[in-house]
Amino acid sequence: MKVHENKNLLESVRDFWNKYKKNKGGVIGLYSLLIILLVAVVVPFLPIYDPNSIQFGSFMPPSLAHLFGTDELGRDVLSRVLWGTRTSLSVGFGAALVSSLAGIILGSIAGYFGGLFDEVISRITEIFLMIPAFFLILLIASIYGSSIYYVILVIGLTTWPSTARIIRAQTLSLKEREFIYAQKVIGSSASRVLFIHLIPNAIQPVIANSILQVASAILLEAGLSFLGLGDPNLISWGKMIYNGSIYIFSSWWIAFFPGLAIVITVASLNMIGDALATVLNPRLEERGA
Amino acid sequence: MSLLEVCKVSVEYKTWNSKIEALNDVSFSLSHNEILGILGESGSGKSTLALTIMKALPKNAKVRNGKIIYKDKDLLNLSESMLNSIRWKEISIVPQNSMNSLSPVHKIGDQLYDILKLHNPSIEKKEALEIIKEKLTISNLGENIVDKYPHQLSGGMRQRVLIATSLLCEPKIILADEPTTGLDVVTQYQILKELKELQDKIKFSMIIISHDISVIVNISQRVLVMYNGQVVEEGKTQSILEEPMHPYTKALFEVQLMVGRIKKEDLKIVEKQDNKIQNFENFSGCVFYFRCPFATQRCKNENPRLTKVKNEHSVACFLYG
Amino acid sequence: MGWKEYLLRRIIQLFFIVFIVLILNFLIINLAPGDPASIMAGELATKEYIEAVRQKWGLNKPIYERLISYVSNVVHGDFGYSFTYSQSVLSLIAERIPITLMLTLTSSILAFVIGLLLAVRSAQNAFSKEDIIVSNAMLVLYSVPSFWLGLVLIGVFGVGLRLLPTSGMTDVRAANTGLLLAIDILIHSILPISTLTAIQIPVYYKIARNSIVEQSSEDYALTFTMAGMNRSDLFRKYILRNSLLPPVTVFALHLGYILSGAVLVEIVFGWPGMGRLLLGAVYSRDYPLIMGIYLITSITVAFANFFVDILYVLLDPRVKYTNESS
Amino acid sequence: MTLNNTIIETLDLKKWYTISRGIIRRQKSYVKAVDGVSIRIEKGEAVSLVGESGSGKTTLGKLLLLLEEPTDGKILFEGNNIIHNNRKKEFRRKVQMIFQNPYTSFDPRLNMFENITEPLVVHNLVNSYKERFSIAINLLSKVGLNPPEVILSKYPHQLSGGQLQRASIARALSLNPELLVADEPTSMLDASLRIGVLNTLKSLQKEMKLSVLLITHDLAAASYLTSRVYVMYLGKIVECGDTQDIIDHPLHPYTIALMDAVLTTKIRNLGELKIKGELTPNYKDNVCRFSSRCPYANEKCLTQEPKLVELEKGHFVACHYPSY
Repeated sequence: MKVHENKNLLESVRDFWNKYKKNKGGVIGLYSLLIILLVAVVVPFLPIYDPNSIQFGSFMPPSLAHLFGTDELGRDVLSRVLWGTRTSLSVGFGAALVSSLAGIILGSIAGYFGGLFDEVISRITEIFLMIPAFFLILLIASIYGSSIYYVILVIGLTTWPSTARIIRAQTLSLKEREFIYAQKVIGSSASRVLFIHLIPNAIQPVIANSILQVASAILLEAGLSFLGLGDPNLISWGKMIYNGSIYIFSSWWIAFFPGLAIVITVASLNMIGDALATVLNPRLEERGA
Repeated sequence: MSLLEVCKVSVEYKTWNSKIEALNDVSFSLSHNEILGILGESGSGKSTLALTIMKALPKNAKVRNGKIIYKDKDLLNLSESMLNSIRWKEISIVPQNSMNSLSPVHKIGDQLYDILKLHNPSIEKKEALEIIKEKLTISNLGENIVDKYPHQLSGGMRQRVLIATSLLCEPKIILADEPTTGLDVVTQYQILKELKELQDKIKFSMIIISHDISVIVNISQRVLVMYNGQVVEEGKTQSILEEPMHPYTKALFEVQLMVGRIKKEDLKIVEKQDNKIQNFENFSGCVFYFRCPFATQRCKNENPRLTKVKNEHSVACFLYG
Repeated sequence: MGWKEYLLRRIIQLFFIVFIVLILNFLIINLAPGDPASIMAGELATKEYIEAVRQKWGLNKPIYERLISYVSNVVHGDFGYSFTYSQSVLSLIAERIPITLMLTLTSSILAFVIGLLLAVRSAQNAFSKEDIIVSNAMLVLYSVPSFWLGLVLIGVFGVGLRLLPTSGMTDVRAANTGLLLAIDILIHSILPISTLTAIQIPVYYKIARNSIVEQSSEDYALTFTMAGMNRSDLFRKYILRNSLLPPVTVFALHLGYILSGAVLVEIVFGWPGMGRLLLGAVYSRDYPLIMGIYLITSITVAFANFFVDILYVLLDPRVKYTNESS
Repeated sequence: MTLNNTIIETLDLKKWYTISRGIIRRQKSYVKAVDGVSIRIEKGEAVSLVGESGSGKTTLGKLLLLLEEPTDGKILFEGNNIIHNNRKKEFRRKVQMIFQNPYTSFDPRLNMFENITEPLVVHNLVNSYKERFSIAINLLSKVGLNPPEVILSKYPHQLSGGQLQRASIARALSLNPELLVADEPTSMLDASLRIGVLNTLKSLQKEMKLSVLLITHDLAAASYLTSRVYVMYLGKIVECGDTQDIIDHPLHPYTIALMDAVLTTKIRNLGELKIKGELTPNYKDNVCRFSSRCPYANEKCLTQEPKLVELEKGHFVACHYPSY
């Protein structure tokens, strides 16, 4: 007999998917995110114009040749929007990764070890929660320069407290569960308890939160680029909107389409995050009056 | 003559991927001034029964069929407003004790006043307060409770507040759903004793629901044993004590440990593997089949009906015809 | 522990946090590549001025002395001098505050009320078609960058329909006074306030809706239903009161951004508030001004958090103001 | 009895939780969850610790398993003080626990095979998967879980409370422990399943000559499974002795009330209990902690805390006026 039957894991994944797919918004969000991810990956191979080529006429309205028109320098807006996907998604997922890692590690240490660890980490978390991230990033980007890596790092390092708080709360409640006590009783080491039993069990609510963080990081980056503080070497939707905003009275398409791209990307992420939060939190599920 | 008549009530829950039958053809009656005990383990449908009577089932539950007759009216067919005139005034409930059985951000006095006012719209605040304090007092609580919030009370005190709440409108019937679960032995004893004394003093009918056989037999005059959504045995407490018939009831009695009577040898009980793994879908036999030591082929194919065996003592088991 | 002591502890905590923000600010300047004096002076500053700044903030001294002089200057209300505007940073910011407040306060209150009303409607018919549509629409709205929404509104109402002014706070050519000026300002504020309101509504909607849905399935809701209370009374008297805490908290927290939360929208609409100030500062690398805005924002946010803690104790009887530890 | 026959012993063990108040004048107050408790378990002996919730019995259990650090006092395991001792790994192998809530006793992400055999992996006691598997099968049949192969492939949420509690016993036994601490092992189970788990524990205790500490509020379970009882009230042992002795004639008014409050299927009149109020941890120093609820409390009880004294052979009580 095989004990490591993965049927149960598969079953639970299938169960999860069956529940998830009842959330229409979540399904739409998932499919559209998959398409956007695909675009980001294959964009160099797509039969589109070079996004930096200025050989076309300026301010050409949307037409069959240029579906989204051209901008003030005569660049094709559609191909710039498609290339911009890369910037937004890297910032979004990069920052969320940094913030989740920092949050998970700090939060679980605070919750599990308690005492002085908890005291120190919780105070730091509280302070970071009160730091206006956008303005700190703005300050740092204007003084230190605005390479994409700075942007990712700074967004990541200012948004980890929400993850840390969730993980800490989860850890605190899991720590009182018998199976964690049981680990101590059988003599498991602290790192084994933490990494094999505690964090994997505490991570569920963080997943939804991290997806939402991807969304908010994309918005943050757009705002930053809108102020001219984005990475100058990359095509960014926020910067495109800023450039287009000057010509909003005559050539609306320059600012409109990159904004639409932000809305679709962020909304997909938000819908996925929201659906996950609903499925993972039984208290929000449909039941009773 | 009976006060409340429950006839062939079936209730099912719909979850996101399946249907669960919580009650199956449950029938019983309740007389004036009677204490009826409903005994069953978790999942036996006993709490669903209380919610059905109060018509407060969650949205995903459906009453498939049946009637609940009170004063010539079928509670299951009443309009919301008619129902609200019966709720609490005629039938009230002591809900399962939890931290949030009452609103955590309102004072207890205010919450009780709101409930009282629902059924006596013209009542003056002062008079209402009088009644509330009286109900708190007879439930063995101090009058100062009215200014407290639920979280400031101990488990036992919260349970007494819930009892006082159920008494507010002097109902004819009180349903007590697991009134002592989660309390320690001493408090459990005191609450049960108080409930019994109140029933004796004020005279009302009571349905007490519990998974604890010793609670049920010590307080009720008649007992209904439920298993998996069905009534498997019903009778006077004395009669059931003298001769439990259904194998499940027998098992429950047998596993009772008695203080002061240490058995030198192990208790032998009718325990089979418990049945979480078993599949009930499309099973038409007896609900206790999977755990019953006396099960036969007939039990697998056919579900026995509740049949009267003795005077006021019925059982649903083929061992008794 | 008594109420007074709790308050005292919170006030101490407040000062502590402001202090940390100052230190962080200090570190950002002093760890930056290049000369901190030229950062503190801004890129447009003259050599003489940079030297003066170096003296005044003690930038040639060891780091701890610098910190002390930095903190003491800021505590005395000296946030530095903006060379771009030839004015002290604090007075520059102070001038813009009422102009910005007009937008932020109005839109916050509007968004809170509208969000709450929509949430109540949605939650009472939770999981109905309407609820699902509104919920998803709110999610989409939540994903819209404020500055882009502003541009879209300008495009539709200003350019397309030519209904509303799209830029500035007044019509400079008309030079109105008195009531006419007030009406002029009001008309100019319609689009920016609408934009700000629209992007904040989803925040309150989502929190309030989820809170109401959760509270509706609490045990006490069942108790009162069984006691014969009808749905609307139950909702009005109990569920609403129990679900208000989260949206009110978020509202209070958002008040922390009352001075700076609208900068991007202000820029789009040419509104002469903090936003324009910030944009100018970013373009001319006017670091003292950027730091000033960051500091002011941090301080208002810290105050908002302080306010929320106090609010919690007042609104929720379960919150004890003791600090229990084992 | 000689000392070397004792498996575990506590000496004046204390666990005080501090509650600090105030910021200017920092006052400290304590919750004395365990306050000077000395208990002893012999090799192969089954002992129970009885008390209401809030009596400190669970904290004492956690102290014994070194899950909490004591404020003061000693724990001697096989004669050696085990607190701050580097023989913890060995201690962890010899002392195991069964928890109150079977539903949360196992990591929900692992299947029962992984869950039950994890102690073997942690202690490096198995060399091969095959060995691990055959030990698991063996353990399950020992605790009466059938069919073992099916159970092992299940995840915790797919099993019932009774099955999980048996699995819990199996996991504890995987290390061949000498002492088993069971904290309310049946209180979350349905009535008809309780006795099965108790029976399993009982037969294993006899068969394997295990020492068992049963922590419970249920005197009936205590009397069924164990031969000696400690009764605990607000952090103190108030009575201890042979189970039969204590049930036949309890001496402490609290034990008497506890016994009176137990309902059985023998119907009786629900009379007045000789105990007032509920357990509250507010008491002054140097008073009998039971005095606020005691029907016999007088001046002496409010000025002097009674000590645990041996009134009959092996039967101790902490009361100024024990009822003979």
